[in-house]
Amino acid sequence: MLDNLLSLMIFLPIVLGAGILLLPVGREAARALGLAASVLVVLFGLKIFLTFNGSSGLEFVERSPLIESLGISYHLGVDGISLLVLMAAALLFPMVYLLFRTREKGYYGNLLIVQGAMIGAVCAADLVLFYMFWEVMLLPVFFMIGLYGGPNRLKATVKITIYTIAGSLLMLAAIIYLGMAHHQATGQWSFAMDALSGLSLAGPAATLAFVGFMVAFAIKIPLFPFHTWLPDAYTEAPTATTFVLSAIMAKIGVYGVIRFVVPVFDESFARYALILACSGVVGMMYCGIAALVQKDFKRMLAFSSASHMGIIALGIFCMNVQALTGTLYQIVAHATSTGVIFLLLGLIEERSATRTIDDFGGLASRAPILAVFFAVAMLASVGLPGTSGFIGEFLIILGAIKFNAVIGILAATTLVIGVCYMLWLFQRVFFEKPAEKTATFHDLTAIEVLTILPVIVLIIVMGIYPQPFLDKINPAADRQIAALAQVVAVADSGDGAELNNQGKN
Amino acid sequence: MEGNLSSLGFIPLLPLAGALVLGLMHLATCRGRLISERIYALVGCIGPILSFLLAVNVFFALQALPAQSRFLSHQAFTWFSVGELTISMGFLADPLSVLMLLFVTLVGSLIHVYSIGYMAGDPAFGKFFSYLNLFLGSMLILVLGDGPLVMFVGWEGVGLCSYLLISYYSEDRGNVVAGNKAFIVNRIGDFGFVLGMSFLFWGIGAEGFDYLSLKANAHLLAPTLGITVCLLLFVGATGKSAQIPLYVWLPDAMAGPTPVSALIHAATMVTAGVYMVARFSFLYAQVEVAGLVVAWIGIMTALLGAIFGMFQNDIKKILAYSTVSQLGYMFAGVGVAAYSAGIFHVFTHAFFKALLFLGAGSVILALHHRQDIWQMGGLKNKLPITYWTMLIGALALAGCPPFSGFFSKDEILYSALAGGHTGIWAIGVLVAGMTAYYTFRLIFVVFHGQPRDREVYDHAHESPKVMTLPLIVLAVGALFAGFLNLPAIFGGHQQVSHWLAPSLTEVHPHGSMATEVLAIGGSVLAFVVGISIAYRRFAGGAEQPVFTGFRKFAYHKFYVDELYDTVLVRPYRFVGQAVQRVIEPYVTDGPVRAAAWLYRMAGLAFKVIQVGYVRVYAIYMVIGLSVMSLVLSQSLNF
Amino acid sequence: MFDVMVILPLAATGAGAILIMLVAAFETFRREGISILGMGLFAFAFFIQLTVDNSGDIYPFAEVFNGMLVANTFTKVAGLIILACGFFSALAAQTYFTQNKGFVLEFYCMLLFAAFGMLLLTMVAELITLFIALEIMSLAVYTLVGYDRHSVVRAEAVLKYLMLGAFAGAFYVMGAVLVYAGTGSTSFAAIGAVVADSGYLSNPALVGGSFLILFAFLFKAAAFPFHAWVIDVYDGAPLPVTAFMATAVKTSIFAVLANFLLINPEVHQGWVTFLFYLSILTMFAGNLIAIGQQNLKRMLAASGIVHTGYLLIALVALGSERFSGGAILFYLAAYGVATLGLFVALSYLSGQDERRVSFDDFRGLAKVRPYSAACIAIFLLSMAGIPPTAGFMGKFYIIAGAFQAGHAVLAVLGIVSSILSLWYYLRLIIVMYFREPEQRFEVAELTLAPLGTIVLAVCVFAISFYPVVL
Amino acid sequence: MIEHYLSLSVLLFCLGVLGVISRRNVFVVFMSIELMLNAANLGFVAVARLHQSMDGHVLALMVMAVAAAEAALALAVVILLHKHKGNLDTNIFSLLKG
Repeated sequence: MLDNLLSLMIFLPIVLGAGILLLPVGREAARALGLAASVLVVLFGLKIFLTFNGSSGLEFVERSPLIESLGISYHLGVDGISLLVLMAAALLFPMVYLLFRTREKGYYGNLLIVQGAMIGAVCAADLVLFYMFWEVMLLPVFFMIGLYGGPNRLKATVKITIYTIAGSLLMLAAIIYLGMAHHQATGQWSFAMDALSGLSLAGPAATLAFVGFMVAFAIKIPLFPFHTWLPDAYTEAPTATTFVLSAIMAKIGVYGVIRFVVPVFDESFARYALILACSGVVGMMYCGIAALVQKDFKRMLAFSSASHMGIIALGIFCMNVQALTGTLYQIVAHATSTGVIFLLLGLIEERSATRTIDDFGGLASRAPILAVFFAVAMLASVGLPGTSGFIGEFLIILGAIKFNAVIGILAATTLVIGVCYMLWLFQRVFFEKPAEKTATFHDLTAIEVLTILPVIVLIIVMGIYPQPFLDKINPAADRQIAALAQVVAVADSGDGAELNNQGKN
Repeated sequence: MEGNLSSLGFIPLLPLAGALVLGLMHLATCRGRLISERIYALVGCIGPILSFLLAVNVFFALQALPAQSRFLSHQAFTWFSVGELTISMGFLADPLSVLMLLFVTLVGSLIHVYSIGYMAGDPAFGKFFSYLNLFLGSMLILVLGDGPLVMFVGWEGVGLCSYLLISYYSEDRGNVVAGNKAFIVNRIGDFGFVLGMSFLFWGIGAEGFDYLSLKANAHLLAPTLGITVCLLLFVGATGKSAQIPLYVWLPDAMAGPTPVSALIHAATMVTAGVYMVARFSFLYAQVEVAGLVVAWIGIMTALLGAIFGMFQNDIKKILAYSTVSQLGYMFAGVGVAAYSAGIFHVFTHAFFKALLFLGAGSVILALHHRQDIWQMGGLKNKLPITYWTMLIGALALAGCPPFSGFFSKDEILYSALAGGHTGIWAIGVLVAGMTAYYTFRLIFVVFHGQPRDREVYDHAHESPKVMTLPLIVLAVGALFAGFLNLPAIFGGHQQVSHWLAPSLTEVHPHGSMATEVLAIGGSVLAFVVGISIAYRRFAGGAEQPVFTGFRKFAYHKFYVDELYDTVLVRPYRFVGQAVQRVIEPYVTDGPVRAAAWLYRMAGLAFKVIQVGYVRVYAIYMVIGLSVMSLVLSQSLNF
Repeated sequence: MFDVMVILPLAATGAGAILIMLVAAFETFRREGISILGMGLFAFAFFIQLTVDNSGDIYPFAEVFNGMLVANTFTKVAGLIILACGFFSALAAQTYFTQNKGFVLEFYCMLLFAAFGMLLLTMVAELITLFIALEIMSLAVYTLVGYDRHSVVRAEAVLKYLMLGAFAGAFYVMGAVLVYAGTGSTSFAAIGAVVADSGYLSNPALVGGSFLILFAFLFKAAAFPFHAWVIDVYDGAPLPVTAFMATAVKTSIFAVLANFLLINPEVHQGWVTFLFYLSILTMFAGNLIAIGQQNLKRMLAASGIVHTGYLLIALVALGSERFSGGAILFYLAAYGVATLGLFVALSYLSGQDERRVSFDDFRGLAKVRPYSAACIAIFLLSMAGIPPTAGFMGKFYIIAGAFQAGHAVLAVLGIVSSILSLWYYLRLIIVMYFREPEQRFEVAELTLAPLGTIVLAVCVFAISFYPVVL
Repeated sequence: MIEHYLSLSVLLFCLGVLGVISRRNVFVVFMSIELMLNAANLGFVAVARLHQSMDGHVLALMVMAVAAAEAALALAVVILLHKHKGNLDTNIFSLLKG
């Protein structure tokens, strides 16, 4: 049974979720089922993480043809690039079921489906399969926002759905184009990554296909200026959905770029890397500045998350191993910190029935444990050394400086920008005089503490002893950079070279 | 040539463990205070004291080695390694770090003890000690780190603790704002630090990113890149050590409890910048330009701090500005490549400034948290120990021979003069005079003359042993620390300089006897002048003066804070508002909305065309048909 | 013997139609009985069609019929789709008339006649047979639309359909004349031969004639700018009939269209450019009409236009060598399943006299009838082309075909139009799920439609991975 | 020679088209359609003569038959409409629109 572990991780939640949605199940039962399934997935995930040795390419491979005539196959596998994303998608979910215990059954059912679909998207090694999971993972989000969201949920849900599906349909066109290109090259349709990465694409069509992919991922990440769906969606969505969107789904966008765009479109990628990097940096600053002035707790965190995604995405476009590793690492680091932040926010919202920052105050004295947890997550998200956030951010900045000094310097401003809005938020919510809305605020219960504590510990551990994680992802990152090498050489002769030259003369 | 010493790892680890334990104890019991202060105090003080003992042990271990090979290091584990970059969580004990280590742990332990008295009865007693331990641990990582990146861990850690401790009384908005200010300004500095490190890495870091390897490869660094790196690192230093233009956070940082001000914002953390520059002496020695920038910014800061210090009324603010000013001295020292002098001043300054702050704390406690010097007066009979110890501290600060401050400061000024930086020397002497002036203004106003507020005076009482004891120890330090580096002219051997030599790249300026005399004479003269003016003005118990003109201007710190607010903070907020109100909806999201709107409108148009008259539909068909046939005949041309 | 097997489905439907006509004469049969009979006949014909395995082209009774019929895999699958559509339309009708007036026993007879015409249409290989088949189908459908004498709306619908249909039919005949004039024959084979040796574009009469014929087909398939009728007629017709028109008619028309265009590759080449632009116009016109609609039937009619556009893309991309029509037929099947599913669901949800047919009538359906809502959502997602539904694969094949034929532009525009179409498909889902219910959605009990809906919902996924050769 | 027949038939056909799009009386419209069909028939027989084959004549008969069937339905519709509105103006039958 455990020999096709990935399928199990994908379809156990999906089937269970569909069952919960279709059959008459009580909410308690639904929650119990969801918790059980997610815990199982965690166990499988840990098994994969421990038995994974990053030396070779894909591991835990499953492959069986789906549609021969088009060469579409059910092809799963994990490698260093997908491993940590997979972990993020696998490990964090039980928290939701433990923290939010009184939701409708649809809430839990959709959560299960979205988890399964996201794991599928991460493991898929066939583009069409990937696309299927990619689309499927949006639907539960659509329903969750629409059913359980805030007052303006309709607008938000329409916007996110049409925005993202529009992007992914363009990607579909690009995917089919790739299959066709393979058909032209070899007389054989195929959508398998290993087959497609061998293609040498050129010409405007290839560039357009590249754009198609990039748009889809840029919307999902989101990269500036495709982020405009994000604030509404994050703000209106129920906590769990915001958690899913920010902690994992956005990362899958980043993952998609690394996994599919870089190997297939290496030339186009190298050519436009600078522009993309700029959009990453600009997005980081833009959203960081916008975050400062938000009145709504959740909206501010939404912008902050978008800001971090900008810097994370930047890591891909720098095309050197430090930045890439930084990104892959930051994917998990940010998933944990942001995840915890949004979940805590959900708890705070439940307790105080408000999200307006000015209604808060003095939570630190009312709920010290909550405050400490939030503080740790916050420090991780502003990249304080000793927390997981620092490693990735530093590596990305380091790589960015090698790639292009100006970009690097701009990227480093995240150190300041992030801390500005975060501290101000922390001041207004947790410090100062207690407000009347928070007068009866009570601290985390034992279960809540025990639920969140592991992640908090993980944040610290990943900051102090990251090497085990890095060892898993380094080989893959090295391989990819090596594959990019000659293209990078072309790009470097353009921009990123001042430093090295200075180093020589 | 370098040995291994695993005990190094424990020096920072002990306080950190203490912090963790205290923090958990506090969190576990914060609802009802089940644990007595004694236990907290005990747990809180074990860590620092043990680290101190370990430090002493390390010192002797190091001394046993021959002078040139005094390097003990300990690689705990590989922190992270990506591509060319390999960072190990390693600690390095060399003369420089051990010197820092000794006084940091010593002063730190003393202040822990002092805090037992000062914080007695505080609702969050445990939290305070947890923070204090955390700070000490981070500071020790900063000092012991064997490379820039490990140093950066401590660097940011102490920044965090400073934030936490400044906003310790978080109910009061002002404190929190001060904390934010400190953290953010420090972050601006760290921005420079990180960039500096990155550039340095891409320059010469590939072969190893710890001090020893960097020192070995320093000569490979391209000049332009070298300057960039040095200046960027110095940006970090200005942030942490409150130099122009980033000094603004330090005076506000006095919002924290007084022991914090003594430990973090006087003795240890704020000197980290100096330590860092000294650490990178091998770089700064290469590019004089960078050194000069450092020196001039330092001396200017010294001047500015002194000016501000002369017109403050809050006892802690005065000391804060004197700290800024003294830090300026240190940078002037390291800037003119007199690294040992700078570090020596750090060393002595730690004693007398910590002493002064703790004294001030004891005064404040005695007066039930009054800090305005114009409410005090004639306290020397009421608080004798505090008075005498603070007097020693003041003399040291003012640079009165043979107190410690005199030697260290004189060393710096002498190096400046000998190095040919006459301007720096002149300003330095001037500042020395001003220092003497404001220090004794403080002493005279607070302790001499008649009490200005009678009933405050009556309730005043000397602090408990646990607080006065550290004062005495520090006073001894402030008194004799100077003799550790007695220059030849007084028949000394400059032990400290020689001790530090292996880890610093400096050339000792060989000025003539005359220069040396001139230097000493200058500073002594300045001291005398300054103190005499202060005596004439305040010894007789003057009343609070009304500041006008320049004094008012200086009292308001040249309105620098207001300036920053209008030039930086408000515009930043404004941009944020603009993004939120205008750019987001109309520029970035505009196209999307426009497209949606267009789509709907087009839909309406088609509703109109769908008239419902069958005849019209027939006409559509015919029109379509004829258009198509027209195109057809065109394309097929028959 | 084999030829008999080939035309047996045809015979079965025809005979069944007449049978029903006869039994309808007697009052012994009630509605239920007739409807079961009708469905049974469709199922019967379906299974015969299924059992026939015909590879390559077969001209049944070539000497008798003078080779005017041809059967092959393509016609077989097309026939299957048509018969399935007929079956589910009949099922929908069974339910529909439990809560709607104006049932006549001949309804199923007409349904079968129409199916008969369609099956014939898929198989014809000769112009005039084509015309007859076309008219058999059309007349039957006209009647289906307008048999309810008491409703003015139906009358108007049938007026529009009949008038414009006859109008287009006349064009067809004229086209036939010209082709006949140009080639001297009306059988596809002969015309193909003529084109083969004397060329196509050099023959004005042939070109003009085939142009008019094409026009007639495009009218039936509701391509822009000949789409105007379809919305009003679908709106005016009874739900089951609309379902039948939307699916079966489209299937048969595209089948014959493909056959006609493949008389000879040259003919297809001659019209590629035309179909290229038409498909683009059709897709976008359809979308723009659809977003304005409040009435579900009209919206579905408009979306039908969009799907016509996609199918035209497939026609443009027809690989004339080794033609299997796989993409077209798969798409038609996928589209048919989803559309029928929706109409079957509507046939019981719409309640008495089609009370509930506008978007707002379905507010909060999910809260009251979760399963119906779920099925409808599935059908809509399939139409929108969200994986892993059949609609997605259908679009996939069409886009892939377009790319393969070198029409990247068409492929991308097809994608764009499916982005636009999300708008109105999602709208219904949002209305059903995210709004609060205002009514109880009471429906007639003990009907087959709910079952049929679920069956179709399953089919949406079941057929999605059915292997198709491009 | 054949051209004349064909052009006549096309001419009649166009007249029919004009009738359809210009007249609003349902009755007349259907008559115009009949005219179009007959124009086609003329073409058929002419072409049959040209090609010396019987097909054309057969086709013409077929078309007539179909036309008759259509006409029957058309008349039914005409009556239906007249029953509803008492008027045969196509424009009054525009409930379905938009």
